[in-house]
Amino acid sequence: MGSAELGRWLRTFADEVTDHADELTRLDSEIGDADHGSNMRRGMTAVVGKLDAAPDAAPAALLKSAGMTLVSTVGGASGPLYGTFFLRMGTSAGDRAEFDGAAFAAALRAGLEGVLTRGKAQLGDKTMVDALTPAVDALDAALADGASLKDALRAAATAAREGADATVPLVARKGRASYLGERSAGHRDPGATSTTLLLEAAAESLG
Amino acid sequence: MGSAELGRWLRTFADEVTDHADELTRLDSEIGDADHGSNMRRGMTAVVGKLDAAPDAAPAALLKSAGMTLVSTVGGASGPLYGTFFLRMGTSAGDRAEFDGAAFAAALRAGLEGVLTRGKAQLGDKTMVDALTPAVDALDAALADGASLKDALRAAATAAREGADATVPLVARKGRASYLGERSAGHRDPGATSTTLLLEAAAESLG
Amino acid sequence: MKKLINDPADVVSEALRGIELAHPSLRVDHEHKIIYRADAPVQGKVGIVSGGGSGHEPLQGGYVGMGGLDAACAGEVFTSPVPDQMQAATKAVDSGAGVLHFVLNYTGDIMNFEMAAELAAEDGVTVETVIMNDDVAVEDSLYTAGRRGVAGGILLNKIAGAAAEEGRDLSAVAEVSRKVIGNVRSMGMALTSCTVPAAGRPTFDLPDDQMEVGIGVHGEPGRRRLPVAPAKEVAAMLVEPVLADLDFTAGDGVLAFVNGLGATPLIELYLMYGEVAAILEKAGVRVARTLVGNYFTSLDMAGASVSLLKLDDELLRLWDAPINTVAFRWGV
Amino acid sequence: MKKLINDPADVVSEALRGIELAHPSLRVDHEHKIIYRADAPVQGKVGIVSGGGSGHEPLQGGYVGMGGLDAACAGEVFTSPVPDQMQAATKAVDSGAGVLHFVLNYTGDIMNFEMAAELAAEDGVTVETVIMNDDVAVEDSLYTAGRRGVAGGILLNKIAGAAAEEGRDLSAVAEVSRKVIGNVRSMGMALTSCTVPAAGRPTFDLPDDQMEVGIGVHGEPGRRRLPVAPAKEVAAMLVEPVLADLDFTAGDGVLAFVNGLGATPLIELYLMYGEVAAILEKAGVRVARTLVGNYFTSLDMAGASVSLLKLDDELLRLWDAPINTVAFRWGV
Ligand SMILES: Nc1ncnc2c1ncn2[C@@H]1O[C@H](COP(=O)(O)OP(=O)(O)O)[C@@H](O)[C@H]1O
Ligand SMILES: Nc1ncnc2c1ncn2[C@@H]1O[C@H](COP(=O)(O)OP(=O)(O)O)[C@@H](O)[C@H]1O
Ligand SMILES: [Mg+2]
Ligand SMILES: [Mg+2]
Ligand SMILES: [Mg+2]
Ligand SMILES: [Mg+2]
Repeated sequence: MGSAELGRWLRTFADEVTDHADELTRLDSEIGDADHGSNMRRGMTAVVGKLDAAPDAAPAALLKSAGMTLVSTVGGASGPLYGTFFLRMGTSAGDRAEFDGAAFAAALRAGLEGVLTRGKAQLGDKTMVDALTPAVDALDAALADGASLKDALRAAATAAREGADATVPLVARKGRASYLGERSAGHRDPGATSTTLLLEAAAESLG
Repeated sequence: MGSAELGRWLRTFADEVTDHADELTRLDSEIGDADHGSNMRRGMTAVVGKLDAAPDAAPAALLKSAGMTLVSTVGGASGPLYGTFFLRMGTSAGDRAEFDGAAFAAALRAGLEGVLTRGKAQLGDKTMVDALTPAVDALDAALADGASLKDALRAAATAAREGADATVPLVARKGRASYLGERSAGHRDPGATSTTLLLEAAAESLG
Repeated sequence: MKKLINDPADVVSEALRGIELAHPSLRVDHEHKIIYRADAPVQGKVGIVSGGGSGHEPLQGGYVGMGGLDAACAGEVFTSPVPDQMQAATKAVDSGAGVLHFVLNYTGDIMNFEMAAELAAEDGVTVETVIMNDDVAVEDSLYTAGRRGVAGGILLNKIAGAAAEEGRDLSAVAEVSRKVIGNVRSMGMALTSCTVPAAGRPTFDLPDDQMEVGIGVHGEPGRRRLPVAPAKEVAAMLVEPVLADLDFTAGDGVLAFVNGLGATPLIELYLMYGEVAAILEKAGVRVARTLVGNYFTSLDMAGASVSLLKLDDELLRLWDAPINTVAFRWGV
Repeated sequence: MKKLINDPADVVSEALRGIELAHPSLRVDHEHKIIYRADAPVQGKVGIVSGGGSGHEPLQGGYVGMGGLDAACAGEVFTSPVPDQMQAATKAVDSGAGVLHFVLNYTGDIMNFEMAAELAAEDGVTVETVIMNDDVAVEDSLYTAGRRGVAGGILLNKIAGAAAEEGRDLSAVAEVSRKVIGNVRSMGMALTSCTVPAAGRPTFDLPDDQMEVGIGVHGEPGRRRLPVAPAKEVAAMLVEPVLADLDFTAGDGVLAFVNGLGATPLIELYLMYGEVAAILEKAGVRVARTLVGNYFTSLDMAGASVSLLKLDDELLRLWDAPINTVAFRWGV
């Protein structure tokens, strides 16, 4: 895959975020401050604007510009986190014009590492990490089993959704939800939910 | 009648005002500022306290102290108006220890005059004057027809209630309700309603 | 009703206790519910006494102090104070130069201050009374109670307070006060009702898609009930009747005052001011001074009012003069 | 949702327009949503940059000016500003003496300021960062995001601003800032939720007989939901955990701060202060300074918070030093 596919991925993610903005905000109002949906919509709308402006950027440039745009337009916790995620993907893309499955998986893993360094969250803290980590692991495993990129991405999306579902019973230890202590249990984490949309968008538009 | 009966009248009025405080406040919330009930209750409770303190004051002293107490504890429009009403009644009582019907009617009329001078309202302005004026007129008329004081006071109370009822369609020209302009029509005037209680208390406890 | 109170009957007296504890520069007479500047009476200075129902934050007491009022009489919530209070305050702040009474034009306030002035006269104090009636929502007429006094009263406190501080005599302070009253106009609207503690429930019910325009400051319903509109349109509904009532283009510009009614966040008031400023610019009205905030509220009502004060050199200088009160403080 | 706004997406930028028009002493960078004191950068003075989500009135901008902040970055409502904003502000207020970043302890604010500091370093500006975390409602722990920064940040603005105005160097201003952070504790409660304009409905539903105790300032639900109680009891619920967390009896007394969350009338805040003062007196805590009002709100939330700052000679002197901002003004 190349810039065209990556662009399609980001556009699909932007559509998904817009369609689910109210749901994401509602989830955030239960254990946060009711803005995750509007934050992500604002950011991804800006990303799409950048894509339109520079249609034939190379993969690295495209991903970095998406990351910078999210950092510059979202704010909150999700801005730096999603921003760092795409910035690190861009760095890992190097100067290649085309990705094979392994390269794409490596880029996703680099993004995950970025999120972990920036946010210092661990698996089980009830954050987007709980969706992203199993997704990246599932992608690697499926590819290792020789699955097609399409199937591997489907597996990753499923793992992300399962990871997001698994945040419901958790007590948050990072982010705004952590202030609720025990009261944060019983609610789905908004960021893990938007991360699921990201992986589903990948499964839909890549490979 | 003497101080004992006048005291009974004021105590009955105090009870009536307390029982109807919420209704008076509700009426005032429709075309005023939602305090007529609490204003009158506060004032009449203080008046009863004064009665307990000075049980055997002469009629003039008793009425004047009621007036002063209302002036000093009620505030708003109703404080000076009801206060002036009783102050003037006291003045008209002079040094008599006993009232006959005519003397009581004269005192009520003096009170009405006081309200008119203080408030400068005219009949039909949608104020307590619309209940007090017909009541005093009815009392005079009934006594002139040779009715007993009891019956005459009943006639006055009926006239007061009819006068208060008649305020419903009126557009207020005085008091807070006047700010509503046309919107003040269709609501019963709170002060006219409390004045009806005053006259009903008289019919119940005097003569 | 949800409020941070104890017994609704004690709201005013308990708030006065807090004010006294919070502000050493103020003295409180709890028996009469009067807030004094600690150094009253100020020798040779005309005393200024205001008063009104409580529930209008920052309470009358917010304008008591150097360059402001000498005393503020606090009535029950939304109920004018009683004559005894104004009589006591008048006597206490009189240094011999006489006392000016500031009254907002409501029947109750007028009558209670009237009786107080009669009593003060018996005490041998010279009293002059000025009546604020700046609310253009109410049609004026000989046969009605006339226009209400609303947020314009705040501007009067500041400007007349400065004039008194300058050492002007009673009639001179009364004169500049009347100039302010002649030059100020206001109009307000509400998105929600307020809830009087003693009443326990909202004074009026307002559907989620409706607002009251031409509102009073005591939860009296407004002149008209209209569908909720964007701030841009609401600003026009408030500014246009004000501009229609007095020519503000002449003179040395205006003081533009966007006042919050209590529950409306400052972020909305500043947004409203942006709209108001745009309308004034179009209308050729020059803004020389601005005031934005909750300076004359109606308990927990959501909404705003706009006041314009036509300025001249004298009013501008008196507005800028030092003041040291809870609500206004500058130059010291 | 009933608000005096136009398009919910424009609330912050339109409010900034109103602020700029209303306050000539402030300069607004609309592209970056930054409020500057007009004379920034002040030669030789350490620059102070704060920032946070909007919706906390009097907005960050209320504390910008002489003796306060040099710049405030306004994020979207309840969303921390982005690094570009802090980078631009940091560059603009640096006169060579370096810049101090004030951050409230929220994951988003921390990460965005962190990135901004990285960018500022590349611009060659020396940046120090201090993090306010005064909310005792949140248990602190290595494994969590730690305590929230709430109303204590207002006291930090004032005191560190005075220290910078005195000409102290970056590390000295950072040091006194850390002293303030070490000496201040806060606790809040809410009677109602707030409504984020972009969300359009209350962040949480709270029955008429319930309140949230240990509330955040962004409409995050509190630690516990309890039946509504009289002010006397509510005051105890807020003051006791604060007193339990730090010894306030020692030292030169405290600054007692009763803060309103937006929709609670001042009359209730003063009533609350009366209750707070009574509890402190019983606890043997001497109140040296008092602050009562809406100084760090959560949009239209009804409720209050109590903050105590332990004072010493230095903090007392810096608190009393002149300041000229929209929210605080004295000595000038
Ligand atoms: N330290 C962290 N590490 C990883 N993800 C985090 C962290 N803190 C918060 N998040 C994610 O960010 C989401 C909230 O994003 P958002 O609501 O946009 O920001 P904010 O909490 O500042 O309002 C949470 O649902 C969580 O998934
Ligand atoms: N000028 C007036 N003359 C006679 N009665 C008046 C006048 N103004 C108001 N009232 C009476 O006072 C009543 C309102 O009393 P109240 O609510 O206690 O005072 P306020 O209006 O100051 O809150 C009105 O219902 C009306 O009957
Ligand atoms: Mg959020
Ligand atoms: Mg009334
Ligand atoms: Mg009243
Ligand atoms: Mg947020």
